[in-house]
Amino acid sequence: MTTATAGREVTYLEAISQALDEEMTRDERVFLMGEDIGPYGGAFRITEGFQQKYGEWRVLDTPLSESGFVGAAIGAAMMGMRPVVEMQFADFISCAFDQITEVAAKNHYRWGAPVPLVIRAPFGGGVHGGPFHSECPEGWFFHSPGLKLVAPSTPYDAKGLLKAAIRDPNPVIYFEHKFLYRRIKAVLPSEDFIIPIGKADVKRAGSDVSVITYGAMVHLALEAAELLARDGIELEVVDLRTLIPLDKEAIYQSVRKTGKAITLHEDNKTGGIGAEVTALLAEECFDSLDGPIMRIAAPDTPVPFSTPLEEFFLPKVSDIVAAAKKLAAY
Amino acid sequence: MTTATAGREVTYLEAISQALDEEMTRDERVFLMGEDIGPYGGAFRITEGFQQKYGEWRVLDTPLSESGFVGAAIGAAMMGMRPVVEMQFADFISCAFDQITEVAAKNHYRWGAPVPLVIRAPFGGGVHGGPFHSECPEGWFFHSPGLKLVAPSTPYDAKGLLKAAIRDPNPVIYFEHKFLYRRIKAVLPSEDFIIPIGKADVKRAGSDVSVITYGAMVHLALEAAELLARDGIELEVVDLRTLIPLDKEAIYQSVRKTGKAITLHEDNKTGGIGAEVTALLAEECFDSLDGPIMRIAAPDTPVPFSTPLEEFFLPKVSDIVAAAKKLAAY
Amino acid sequence: MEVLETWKTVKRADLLQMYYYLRLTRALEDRITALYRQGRIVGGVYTGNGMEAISVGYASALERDDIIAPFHRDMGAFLVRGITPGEVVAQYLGKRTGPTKGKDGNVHMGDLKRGVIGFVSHLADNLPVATGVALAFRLRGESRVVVTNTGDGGTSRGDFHEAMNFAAVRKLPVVFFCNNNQYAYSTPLGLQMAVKDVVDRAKAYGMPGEIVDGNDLAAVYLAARRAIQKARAGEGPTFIECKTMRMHGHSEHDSAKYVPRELLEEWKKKDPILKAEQMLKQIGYADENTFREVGERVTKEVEAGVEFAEKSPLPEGPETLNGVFATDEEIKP
Amino acid sequence: MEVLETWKTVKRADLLQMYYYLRLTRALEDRITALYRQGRIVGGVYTGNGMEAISVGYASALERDDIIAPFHRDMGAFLVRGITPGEVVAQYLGKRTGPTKGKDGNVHMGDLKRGVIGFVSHLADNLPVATGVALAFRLRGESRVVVTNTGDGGTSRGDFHEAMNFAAVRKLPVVFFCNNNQYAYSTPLGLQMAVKDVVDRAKAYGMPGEIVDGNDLAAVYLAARRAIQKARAGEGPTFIECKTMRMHGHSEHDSAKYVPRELLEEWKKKDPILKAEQMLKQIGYADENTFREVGERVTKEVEAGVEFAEKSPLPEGPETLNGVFATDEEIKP
Ligand SMILES: Cc1ncc(C[n+]2csc(CCOP(=O)(O)OP(=O)(O)O)c2C)c(N)n1
Ligand SMILES: Cc1ncc(C[n+]2csc(CCOP(=O)(O)OP(=O)(O)O)c2C)c(N)n1
Ligand SMILES: [Mg+2]
Ligand SMILES: [Mg+2]
Repeated sequence: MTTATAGREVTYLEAISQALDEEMTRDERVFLMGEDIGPYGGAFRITEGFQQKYGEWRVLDTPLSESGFVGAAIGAAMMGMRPVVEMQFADFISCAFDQITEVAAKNHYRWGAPVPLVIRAPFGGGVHGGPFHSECPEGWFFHSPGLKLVAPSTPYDAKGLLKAAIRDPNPVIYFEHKFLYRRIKAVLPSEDFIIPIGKADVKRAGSDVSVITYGAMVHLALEAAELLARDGIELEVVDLRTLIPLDKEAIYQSVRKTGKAITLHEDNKTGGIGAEVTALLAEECFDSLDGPIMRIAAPDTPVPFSTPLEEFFLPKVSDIVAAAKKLAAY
Repeated sequence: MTTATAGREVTYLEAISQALDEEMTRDERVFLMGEDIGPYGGAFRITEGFQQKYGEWRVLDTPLSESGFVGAAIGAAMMGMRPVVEMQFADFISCAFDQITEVAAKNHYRWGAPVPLVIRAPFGGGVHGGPFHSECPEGWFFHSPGLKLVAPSTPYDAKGLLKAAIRDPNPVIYFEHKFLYRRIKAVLPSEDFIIPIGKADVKRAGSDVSVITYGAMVHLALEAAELLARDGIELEVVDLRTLIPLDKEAIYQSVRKTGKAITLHEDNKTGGIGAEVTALLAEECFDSLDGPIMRIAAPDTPVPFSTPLEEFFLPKVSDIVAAAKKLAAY
Repeated sequence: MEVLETWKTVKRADLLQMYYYLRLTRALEDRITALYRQGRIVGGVYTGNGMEAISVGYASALERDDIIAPFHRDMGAFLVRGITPGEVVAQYLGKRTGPTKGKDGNVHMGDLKRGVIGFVSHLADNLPVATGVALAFRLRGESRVVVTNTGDGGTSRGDFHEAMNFAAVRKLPVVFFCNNNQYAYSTPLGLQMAVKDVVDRAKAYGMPGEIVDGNDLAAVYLAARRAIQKARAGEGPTFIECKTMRMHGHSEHDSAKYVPRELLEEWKKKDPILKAEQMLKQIGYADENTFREVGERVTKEVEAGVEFAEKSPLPEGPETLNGVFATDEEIKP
Repeated sequence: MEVLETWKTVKRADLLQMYYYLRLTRALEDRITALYRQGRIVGGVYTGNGMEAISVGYASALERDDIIAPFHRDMGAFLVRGITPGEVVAQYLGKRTGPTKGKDGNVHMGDLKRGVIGFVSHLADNLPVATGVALAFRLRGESRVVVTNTGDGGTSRGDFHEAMNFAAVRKLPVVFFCNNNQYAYSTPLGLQMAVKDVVDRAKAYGMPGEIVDGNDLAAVYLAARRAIQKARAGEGPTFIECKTMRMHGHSEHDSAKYVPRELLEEWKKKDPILKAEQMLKQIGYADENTFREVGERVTKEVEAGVEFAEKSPLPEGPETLNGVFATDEEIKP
């Protein structure tokens, strides 16, 4: 278990662990459920040591039954608890789809009972996981009114958004990117903080082209920005952080400034979040647009396993550079 | 059971029934599975009389288990059968979500075994069904590579698309709109015909504004077109018919002509198919656009039950008229 | 124990109160059916006609603090928990005064203040939810219990399995009722499962199971009481199969031709209200006068409910947009 | 029957062939593990070390036309069905010559021509699929059978329930194996289910169930044969629980500290290969020479497989886009 230690760099993974630990200490309604999160500490070791600290019931190993334990978390949430459920991999969330979309998402709307539930979904590719250990399921839930979705890109956002998600009175799916777990580090504030749900963050300001993205792709966009800067093209990198509710104003503001927009995600292109962002811009910022809105995303296939295939599948820095250059020249 | 009778008008519902009957007669690999489709003939009576004609096994009543019977249909399809599965209401497809997206959709891509499966999903609102009997689940599956999706608006399309779906070597979700079942009639050809999957249809040609839509909303668009024509605005109504794979060329062709586009669907707005169509246009037809692309869709809520709420929720003719007038004046 | 002897073990006042709820449930659902026939109901109507003893029985066995997660033929449980006939009819008419303010219809009602988890159409979805309610009690060390119900058909769903298994593994304070009315819509039990008794399902989970006559109010009530007591004592979940019969169609638009008429005739004789009246008379707790009085009382209450509902306002269109998300103010820390 | 007696009821040639597959499975997985340790495998490695008798046993009991839907510790079944070590290693290396052409990894292999349904990570998802395979046989009046396998953990999922129930109701020609290796990843059986034996699950479906020693090749094979014969004769499905132990970690990166060392020591003595050798010697079907020869043969085959795989080309990037949809030509009418 990682406790907040000012000054030391922590990984994205440790930031998640810290958030869980601090929230469990702060609020005894918070408890964890999932497969192998107890003595084992979870497939990614995020809850390592938690069961010793909080006991067998607050760090609850479940049978292998995603629908059952998400349903149980919903019931506990309705009773005023604050369950945080771990999917071993985000991919398995499909097994709990019905409980999430039909029960959790619609409950408050239908009869007014809040469902303060967090589902942690370790998602994304680049880890040689193949079709069933690399998925980006956010597109499905993006189209399910009643859910909130967040997808942090840095340790700071990871910690702050998880705390906000746990404190939110609604079901929140927390998409944590597996590729970032041990690759991204930062020094975090030692005091308690949250990142408000619904607020995007400009990770790099720029005047020429806006890239609207989230998750691991933020880092790709930042890399591309470095390269483009050498050619005098200033990329603005808008990290959505929250996918639902979208921070529309932040998107509009950026594109009104640059007049050029690229959406970027690792999820499949068709019906992805990039489509929605593009549609919002085409509706609301039409008069500010100085070029087509370009979408960079994975192609419409499952995530392939073999290295050359997965490399082909995932968006690349060069894709962003090419699109930005094309737009800058428009 | 309705057999093809030249000259007589048949409903949208009868057209579906005819397609099933003819395909079962034509190809003995075709069989039906679902809840209460046997002696009872299905909740909407589409398979009435089928079990007498085809026997208990080819018109198979299943236990109440959507995941189980969709999975079974997948297995049978892999063995060369042509199962057609009925969801009693499209809403319950959430219970089979995992089998559809993880097994059926990815199977051929992963290891090459085709899954020629049709899932019939009676969907849509306007029938006082409330949050669990009115859903439009197409948005979820629109973002699941490996599936084909069709959504006919007329008896002719309903029959032709169902036959095409049954003959397709891939999993196809067939969205049949409950509101149209007994409200829309037409005389159908007496000979065998199909509507190819992947082809949109211009249901009304017009020069001023394109409405891109599908399902029950096609009829709303046609109504709006009548009204607008009186004011000299010529609406082009593009009926997508197939949602995946989208007939992009048909969409582009229409909008290149009119320069103005409205997307229209009954599904929730955020992350809906309208977003994708808009994004495609913003990418590919930017230079032809003479105004913002407007989306008309249901708000981001579950489908409410009470009449005034459902009326508020569903897109209205007046919404289309207003949007078209605004665009025409742009 | 002989039926009459069983009845004698229940207090008179409790029996009379449950009898009242049986009658209220029947009267209310009959009235709603009549409104449906007149085209005055929004959406479909699914009744628990002939099965009223089950939901009245289990709901009556609970304490005020306990929770129910009923299913679509459990009108009696809603009423016992204090949802009024007026609210119910308002719900069926889509009025703002119904428990869902018009957002949802018919038995899809819930109200946390009265300990009722709202029913979800997707059958068996509420069973995992009920285990979570029980888990919350366990986590907080509260001696509360949750009772849920499912149909025979609903037990075929995966969520039934996952809920039963989890409850058993963690010995949670939840009681699973199963309303075995021999059909799931048109599907007879034999096409739903290959076991004779639904209670056999419980064996897969190492969960104690029991069969009771679902048309015998006292039997249901006592079985519920035992199981609830056990659950409250930390001894884990129980599965209770109530043998009964769906006397109406699946919904009021279903003529249920697929049900043999003789079967219905046979079960008509076992009507739970009839049975209750016989027993109450035999013990000497009530007579025809009581029954008539109760009948008049429930008719009046139902009529008052209809009047309340009809006078109630419909919601207004823009209310559609309310309530997708909960606000912080709704949950006190 | 005493173990030795059981072994004697199986033909010598069959036993020796199965013994060969036991060894081939072990050697291949050991080699893959070694490659993994060298960082040469793409993705994770999950082995069936210590459980080889199960998948070799059931796969050997099938006819050529039958189908298997194996799970993630069933390497033996893939090999018995004719997937070669070369193809397997190619699969683990993401090569184009693997059964999935690099689209998927490790045991996620399928090949209809050799009667193997591809494994899906989502546990138990393939059980409903297997019932559908059986349904196709039933619909066409073919006397074919499908065998599928799940772990103890996998039986907790709803899809297990829905598949078992459907197979039982329709008496489908499917045999459900369950590889009870006492853990699901780190989760011990007692946190997975409240029954002592997984076979108790079958009671919920009215399905006959049986427990066999999963480390006893002949026992598994014979149980499979009986159940397959029954299924082929139209007498419906069977559930077979194989008691065994996962001797490696969940995957090769898991040190499995949560498993008591004594348990592993105890089960090491029951190693299925050791046991097979003891029996083969006792009956006089084989001696140390045979074992050495088989050992040399499988080593050679595995090495040839590794060589084949290493020489095989990787797929090229744009192949990513192939195969999302099937074409008409792939299915003959
Ligand atoms: C998951 C799901 N599938 C299908 C339906 C449609 N449906 C509503 S009630 C019903 C039959 C229910 O049977 P049972 O569980 O026995 O309860 P009963 O109505 O007989 O009391 C069906 C199939 C549903 N509500 N949910
Ligand atoms: C639906 C689902 N949830 C979680 C996982 C992650 N997972 C992979 S194997 C495993 C344990 C499986 O245990 P068991 O079924 O007993 O098989 P074993 O590995 O022990 O042979 C888990 C939890 C998964 N593959 N599928
Ligand atoms: Mg029933
Ligand atoms: Mg196991």
